[in-house]
Amino acid sequence: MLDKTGIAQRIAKEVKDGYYVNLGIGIPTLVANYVRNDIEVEFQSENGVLGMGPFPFEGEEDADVINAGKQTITTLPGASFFDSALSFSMIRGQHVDLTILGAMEVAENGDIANWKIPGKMVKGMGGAMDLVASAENIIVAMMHTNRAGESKLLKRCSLPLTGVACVKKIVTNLAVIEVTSKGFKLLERAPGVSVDDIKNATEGTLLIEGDIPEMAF
Amino acid sequence: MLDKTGIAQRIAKEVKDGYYVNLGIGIPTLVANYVRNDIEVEFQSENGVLGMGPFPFEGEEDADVINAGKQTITTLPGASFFDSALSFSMIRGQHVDLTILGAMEVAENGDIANWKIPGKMVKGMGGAMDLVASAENIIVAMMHTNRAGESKLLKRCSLPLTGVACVKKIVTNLAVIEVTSKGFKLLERAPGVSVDDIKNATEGTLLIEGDIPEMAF
Amino acid sequence: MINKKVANITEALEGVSDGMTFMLGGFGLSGIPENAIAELVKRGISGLTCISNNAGVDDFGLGLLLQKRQIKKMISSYVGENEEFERQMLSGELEVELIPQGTLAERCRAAQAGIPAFYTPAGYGTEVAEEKETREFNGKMYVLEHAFKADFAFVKAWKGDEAGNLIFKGTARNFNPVMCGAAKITVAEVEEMVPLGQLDPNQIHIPGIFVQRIIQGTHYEKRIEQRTVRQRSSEN
Amino acid sequence: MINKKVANITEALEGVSDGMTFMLGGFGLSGIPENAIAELVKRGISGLTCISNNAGVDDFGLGLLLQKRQIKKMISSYVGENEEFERQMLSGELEVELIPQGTLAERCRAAQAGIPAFYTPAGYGTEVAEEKETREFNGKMYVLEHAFKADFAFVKAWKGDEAGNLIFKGTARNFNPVMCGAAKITVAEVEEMVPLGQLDPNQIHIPGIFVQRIIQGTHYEKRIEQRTVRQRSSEN
Repeated sequence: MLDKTGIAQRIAKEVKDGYYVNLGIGIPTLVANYVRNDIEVEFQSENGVLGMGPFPFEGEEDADVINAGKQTITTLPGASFFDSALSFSMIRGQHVDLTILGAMEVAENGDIANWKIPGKMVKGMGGAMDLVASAENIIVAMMHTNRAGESKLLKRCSLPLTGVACVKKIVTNLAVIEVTSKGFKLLERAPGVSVDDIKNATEGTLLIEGDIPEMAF
Repeated sequence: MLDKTGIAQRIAKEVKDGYYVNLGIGIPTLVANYVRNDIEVEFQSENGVLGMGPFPFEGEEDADVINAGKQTITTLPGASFFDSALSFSMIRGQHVDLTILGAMEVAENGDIANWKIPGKMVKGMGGAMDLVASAENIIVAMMHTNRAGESKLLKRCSLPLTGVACVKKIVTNLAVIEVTSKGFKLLERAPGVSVDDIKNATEGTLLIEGDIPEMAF
Repeated sequence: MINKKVANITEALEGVSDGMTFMLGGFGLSGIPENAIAELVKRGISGLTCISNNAGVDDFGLGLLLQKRQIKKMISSYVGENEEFERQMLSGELEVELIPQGTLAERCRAAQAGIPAFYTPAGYGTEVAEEKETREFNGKMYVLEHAFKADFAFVKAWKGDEAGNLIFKGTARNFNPVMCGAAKITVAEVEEMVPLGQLDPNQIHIPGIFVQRIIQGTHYEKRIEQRTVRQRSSEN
Repeated sequence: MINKKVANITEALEGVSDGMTFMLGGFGLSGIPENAIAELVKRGISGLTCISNNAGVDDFGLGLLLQKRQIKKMISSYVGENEEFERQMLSGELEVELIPQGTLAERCRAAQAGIPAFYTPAGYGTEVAEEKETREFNGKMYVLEHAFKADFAFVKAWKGDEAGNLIFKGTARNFNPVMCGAAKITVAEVEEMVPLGQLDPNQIHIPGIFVQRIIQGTHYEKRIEQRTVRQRSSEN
């Protein structure tokens, strides 16, 4: 079974040379730490920066240089700042190659819910609705089950949707899953996790074809 | 009777303190020369400059600093350059206070035609359609009649329209005219021009109420 | 040049009153119009509708207006990090309209640009598209969204001049430029007011035509919401 | 950083072919992609649709492509100052779609921004709105306009770096920024290629994400269309 870092590490393998990538808050933010050094990738944050670098050294934080998670950041040579309209031109206009974000629920048709629990929690969708409605390549990073042990990979989402039929791939603590027209297709198992473990933790249709390899890092 | 310079001079009186003004090609461009020195006005050109100054001194022309008439210009302190989308945000968003442009024909309901003579001349509308569809304050600068001596102030335009019911005021070589819901209202006569002269040169409905004063400069 | 400079924040906010709709720049606490918010709190006007990407934190930014119950309705994309906000919203005291962040930006930009409405894919098939017109273009579904209407836009810039020209810094830029000229009156506060002619005309982010009033701001706190650092010993 | 630099104009134009639709920056002869146009003339590809505010003059800019009959259709706002253009248009050899300048800019920007369509007041009640959907918003009539679709955008900037970041100069900016990312492939040519990191991140007009290929341009003529000057003896 993977921890959050492990999920981030596995997703980092999906990041290809020449990609512009938008990372959501939480696990997705960690992905930046594990991208190979020999490829060129630029990270975009929807609050208005392209070419994000690592967190600043202590004492070098700048209140005017943050990411969408409101964390202080740095920029790399070649970076740029821009306004929110141009930022979403990048996103809506499909100039960003890969979007990695968290979710509360994903349905087997690719629907995603991650912004609202009616009557309980309403933080808002931020840029997530724009991202999932626009991106051609969306990977969800999340735990396979919620705190109550219930599956987050469902036949249909029960929570208000963020986007419809948009998720292409899911990486959880248990598995790598591709969203296909027939349901969740199991691609890889996490180390030490059996196909049955994944089956038990998946409410939606799980397609298992042939031997399912263990994730390699 | 006024010459082109005279028309420009008379229109300059319509330019008020604090106005952002867009000047069309031809007579309108001359207006800038006659605006009072004791008021603050900024000239916008739709190709992407606000705060235009006079033409450059010989030898100081810059191919990268022109107006919408493709003339070399200068800028004043406080000027700015911007792209065509933001330029038309200024125009369409009604941030420009006054638009002065030429016309081939104006109708008594405020319709204007100035971009095309079917089968003969098709230079295009440039920014004129955006300007007349957006501006709340449009003054037309033109000769009262065309080269053939025919009136350019008509009941209805015969040429393809640039905009509908948008012209507010017309300054010609003969008169200052306001466009009202009842037709062309004569406000002022050019020096040495009689009301009958104007009547004869106006095809559209001309409203004459009381004594018509001669223009003052 | 047309002079937009006003003497102080009192003059800058002349005309604000109960029940108005305001746009406020900023993302989180970065680039928020601190002086305008402080003055709004001081004046105690209420029943406000605020269009702002976020709602501040409990004791800073728009949180200060929420504490005093001056806000009737928030139009935002993300309102986490604020307990008082969540309490007022869940209890129904505060009306909240949550909309996608890109749609929020584009509805401001549409108001600035004289575009009454546009189509966006964001939110299609979700509750934010309920009761909205949807339409297919090139095989994909889109939602019709309208330009915002607001009485005042309060923005904060890094540098400005008396002509109202503005330059922003880093990610404190965010929604500030797209709100300029998107309301009837735009009030800009700047960290540094520079002499006319000092800003390079090529490098002005927002030309003064979009700004009605500009002031030299004071006492900027520029609070950091999530101070994240790395150790000097670490790689990189 | 993702490196967008290509060695020369031949490489920059790889993939262009007969019958394609191109966007070309520039206003009059200011800010036009001189190197790209020269290469298109050299390659002799034809049947082109060109989206460009103007059509050059007889012997420069897009006029060079017109002379060689490489253009099938022009989409522009203003095409005066070009006799060969007028001749081809009036004789029917050249297809011409004239659209309002602001609409031209916004249709490029819409393509860049993933907005499939928007409403504008420009052209309502005129022949440019014929067969287009019109609609009332707040008592005023608007026309529905769509994002452009193009294969290549050719733009010209002042400075750029290998990440594709661009800075424009003066009114040579015009349509260039709004065409970046508005076509499948955007090719930027720059007067000066600067080392990565030399451009201030605050001052970049177009981030490299909108640009697929960038080259150091050569032999810029930068012709002036209307050289207007004042006498040193005059007032002012």
